[in-house]
Amino acid sequence: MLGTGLIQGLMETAKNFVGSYHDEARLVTVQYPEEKIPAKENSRNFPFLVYDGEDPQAGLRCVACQICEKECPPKCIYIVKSKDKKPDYTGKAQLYPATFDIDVSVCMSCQICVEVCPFDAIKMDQVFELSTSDRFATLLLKKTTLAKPNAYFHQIHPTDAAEIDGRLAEEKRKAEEKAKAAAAAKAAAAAAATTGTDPKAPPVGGAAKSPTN
Amino acid sequence: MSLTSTGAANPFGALSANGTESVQRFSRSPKPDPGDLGGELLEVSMGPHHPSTHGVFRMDVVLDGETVVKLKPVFGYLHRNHEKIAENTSYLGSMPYTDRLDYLCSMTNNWAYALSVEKLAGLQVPERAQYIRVITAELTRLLNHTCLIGFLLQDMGALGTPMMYAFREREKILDLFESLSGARMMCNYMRFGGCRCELPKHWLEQARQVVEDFPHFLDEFEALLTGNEILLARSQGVGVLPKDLAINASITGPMLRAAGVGYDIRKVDNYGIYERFEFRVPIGAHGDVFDRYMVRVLEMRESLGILRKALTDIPEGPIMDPKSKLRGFKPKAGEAYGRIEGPKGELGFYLISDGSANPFRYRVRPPSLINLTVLEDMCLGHNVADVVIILGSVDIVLGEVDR
Amino acid sequence: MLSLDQIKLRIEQAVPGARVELVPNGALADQASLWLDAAHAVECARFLRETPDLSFDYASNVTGVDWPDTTVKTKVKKVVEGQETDVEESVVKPGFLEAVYHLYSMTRKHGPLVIRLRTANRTDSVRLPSFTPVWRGAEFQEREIFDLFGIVFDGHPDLRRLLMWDGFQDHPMRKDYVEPDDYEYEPTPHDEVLEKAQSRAAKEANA
Amino acid sequence: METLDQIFVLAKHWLVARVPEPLAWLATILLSIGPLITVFASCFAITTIVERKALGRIQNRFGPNRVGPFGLLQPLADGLKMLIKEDLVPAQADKVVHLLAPFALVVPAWLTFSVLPFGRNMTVIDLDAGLLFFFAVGASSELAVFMAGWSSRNKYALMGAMRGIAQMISYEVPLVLSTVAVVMSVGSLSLPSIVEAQSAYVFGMPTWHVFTPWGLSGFILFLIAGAAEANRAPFDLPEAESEIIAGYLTEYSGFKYALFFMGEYLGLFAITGMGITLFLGGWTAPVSFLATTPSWFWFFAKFGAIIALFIWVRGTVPRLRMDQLMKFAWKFLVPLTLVNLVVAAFWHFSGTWQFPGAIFARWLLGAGFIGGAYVTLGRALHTNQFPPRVYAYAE
Repeated sequence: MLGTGLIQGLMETAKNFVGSYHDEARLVTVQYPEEKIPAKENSRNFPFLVYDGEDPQAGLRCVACQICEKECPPKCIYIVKSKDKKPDYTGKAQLYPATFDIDVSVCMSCQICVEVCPFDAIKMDQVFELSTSDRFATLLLKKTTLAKPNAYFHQIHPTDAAEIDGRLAEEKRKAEEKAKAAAAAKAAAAAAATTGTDPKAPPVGGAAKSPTN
Repeated sequence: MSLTSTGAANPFGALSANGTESVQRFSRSPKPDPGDLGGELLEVSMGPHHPSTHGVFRMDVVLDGETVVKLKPVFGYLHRNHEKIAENTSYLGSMPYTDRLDYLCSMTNNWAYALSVEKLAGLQVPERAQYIRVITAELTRLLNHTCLIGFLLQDMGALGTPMMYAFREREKILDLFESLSGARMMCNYMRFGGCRCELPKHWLEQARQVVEDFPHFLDEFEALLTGNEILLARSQGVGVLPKDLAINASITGPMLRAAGVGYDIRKVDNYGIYERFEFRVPIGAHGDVFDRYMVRVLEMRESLGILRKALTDIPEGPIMDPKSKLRGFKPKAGEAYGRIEGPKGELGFYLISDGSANPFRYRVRPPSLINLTVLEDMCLGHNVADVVIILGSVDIVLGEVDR
Repeated sequence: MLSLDQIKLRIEQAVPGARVELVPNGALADQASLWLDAAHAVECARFLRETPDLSFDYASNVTGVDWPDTTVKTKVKKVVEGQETDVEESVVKPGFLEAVYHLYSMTRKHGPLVIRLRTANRTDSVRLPSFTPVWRGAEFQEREIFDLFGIVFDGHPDLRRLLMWDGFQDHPMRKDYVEPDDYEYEPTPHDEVLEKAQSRAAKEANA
Repeated sequence: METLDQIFVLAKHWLVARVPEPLAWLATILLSIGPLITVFASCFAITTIVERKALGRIQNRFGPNRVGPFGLLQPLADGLKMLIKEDLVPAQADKVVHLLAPFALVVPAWLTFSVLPFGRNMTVIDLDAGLLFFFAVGASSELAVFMAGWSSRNKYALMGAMRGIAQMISYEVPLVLSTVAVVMSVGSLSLPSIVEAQSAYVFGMPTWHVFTPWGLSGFILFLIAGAAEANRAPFDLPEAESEIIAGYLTEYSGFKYALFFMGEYLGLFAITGMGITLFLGGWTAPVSFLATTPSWFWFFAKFGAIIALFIWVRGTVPRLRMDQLMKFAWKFLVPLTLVNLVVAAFWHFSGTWQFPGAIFARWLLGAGFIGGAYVTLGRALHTNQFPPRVYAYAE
């Protein structure tokens, strides 16, 4: 009969109206600035650079290999290599980025830079409150603002961070063993050959990283 | 070059067929016939900023009173030449861009692209990844169809209530996507030869919970809508699409099935592992807006069956083809066309490789755009109010229409 | 579905004078394609659609492809100053525009059959017959190809630009398309974009 | 209790008595108009916030809750915003008509309130032909709608205006016809006397018109036609935002827009007030033992309940199409109101029946007649056109 469907619909909305007062599933709004949904572990938004140790710039894992710059689909990363080198976590002398800019007004948070990075140096952040009144200056993130400590990485992506730390520690141990062995060999051979590592050789970290990450 | 048929000189260029005739053709003859009150035709440009064109879509409509006499869709307001961008970036680099085609259904877009590249490069997808793909694709279908019905009712003037209910449920699925891929809408989850990352802990239980709750929501949704006399009156017999025209005009997806053609690429191509699931393909008999609505509702119920089975059967194992490479991916020269049954229709990617790191030609077969081919045929003789809901029932996303 | 060779044979039998060539596919053998000559293409298409055991009633996808002119270097034996030497000769192989149709059958549920049509060159002879009268699904896609590649489809009922605006001149999907320097540069240009932005700034300063 | 009931009347008399004799007429006028405008303007403000909050709750969200405690100051903020917004007038618009249209809508809307009895002795002007005045003045809002749509020089506005005119004129017919039954029964066009006719109690229960078969159906028909007359969902076609942007309001902004908005709500209030007066016993209490409570309280309680009903419906239903709207008016509502007139006449003349169970027989016959007409007309309108559908599955 005409009208039954309408009454059924009215009952449905009445159910939701009443439900909104006692049923959480029927009042889904999150009152944003006061309450926030905790970010999911996998959430990603804009990249940042991980550094180890105390000094944000000296501890950067980035070796300015520029892979992310090349692979970035919207080309929002800009890297200038340094002229000199500094030792990385395994003690190997590596280049570092003299300039590392990310234009977050261009970045689309696709995570491809993270996936292609062989050094676990760039990771996805979870920040989203980046609105500014200035289109230009404040949306260009420089190396200084991008650098965030490993502890922060642990805080936002604990599983990933633990796995990567383990892997890096293992690599470091191997590198140290190798260095020791090399030192021993060197001592044994008493040869005058230099055993400095070749900066151009592929980094150990790259091979260990699975492409699926 | 004699490419003069663009009709640039014509102020009503968008309405003219060949750049010569203008809208004058549709005005009444100067000699009034006895029954004619001599009214004028009204040309209205609906869109690109109109509340119900689902984005920046525009229709040039010629109206006789409120009856549509002619309707020409005008595209391109969101055109960014996605295909050109893809030809200038690596195969992997296009993956996040595919999210932005049909931005409601990034998972199926990912899958269609990954499927084409896998065909091109001969990659095999491991079992577990296949299951994950099916699960995410069917969840995408659920969220697309709920949203569409919400938008359709919004177009019908239901003041957002069905849409809010739809969004309430969609949120649960988006939460699943976020905990899986890191992003709610721009998932960028699939990779050539598998999926990007392993399922997080407890993800399957959460997904099962969502799938268990969903039929309850659908029942409520149908109680609110399916019997509603106003909805029936508004949608039945409106925007009828005949079967033959639907096939000839390459209509795909729920719109085709509502017209009575039982063609579902999941059944026809059996891509992925769909042959392992038992599901039925609902078809309509009238091809009108109501059939399109009901076919979508029924399709969601079938998807739930697929999801239940997939979520129980999913095996352990690797999720990437060991042969696949993230960097330096260069498939051999050749071409491949891969297609899937997206929520909106056949979503295909046609790739031509010349052996380099970038595709030589990258083509998206956009179901939203092609389904609009018959928009004028469906709208002629109907009201302005019907145009809006017919457009709503086609289910377009402008990111995909204009690419 | 019949094999491509069989289909080719059938077309040649059904449409007298039609020239059909098989184009192999390096990556995916079962998606090789048939190249139809433009003069008989519509007849062939009708045949493909209307023959009951083929009944390709569904033109899924229409793609434009731009094959630019290629320079092929060949070594030719030539007699130069009475001596026979190998001379490298570069021959410009004219490029062409191509429309690729992926056909399926909804009634018989088979496919895809890939059909290619090629223009003679990329500049003045860019006309192809339109398949829109046969499959309406090609309507917007052919318009898009006309818009982005510049293939003129004869027999298309409503051939206008689809995505670009009516006054637009060039065809953006062609390989040699040069984008106009008229967009607002991102706030932090670098590399190529920086150069472009600087040159434009200089131009604007001069003007 | 008596004082509380008459407190506003007494207050007015007290104040008028304090005014020098030559100005007493002015004071009387101001003291009638002032409170009317204040009360219904605040009703407008309260309704907007309540409506938004209720719709929010229906849609599983909070609704406005940021301005003031529980968002209650939202109407104030909205009003301020409207006031300070730029007033845009299209360059091609007919500027005078464009300016006049909102006033042409609001002023008649206010006028309609002058004949409504809000409580015992609380009618601003007790016209003998109050009902006639109400509809005569109310009908002039159609002119305002057309002025707005025509002067805007906007195609959507024009379409909205055309829709508005067609709809309002069509729905005026069932609206007035449904009230004729009341006039037939009471025998007066004066609204206070219509209320008086319903103020008796039988066994402690009220004798409102809604408790008769013709009154119940008449009330429902009145509400439906009234919703259409006031452009409420599901009949809000003249400003259907998903189809024609905002209809005749498209080219209005700032305070003119707010005026239109207010005019719409005032129209709704007037219809609601009229429905209460005609069918729900006006200001009379629903049970006899509450008869001593203030009459104006009951008026506004019923008023709130009907408004809530309108909000509920608005949150649920989609919108009709223009032709369906017309069909609904002419092929469904008008015949039903005519049948209703017959039933009212039957009810009136069968009032003399004296046999035991006569009341049941009268109810049965009356309700059966109107119910039969409802089912028949409803079928013709809806079911016959499209039979229920069954969906098949491809193999």
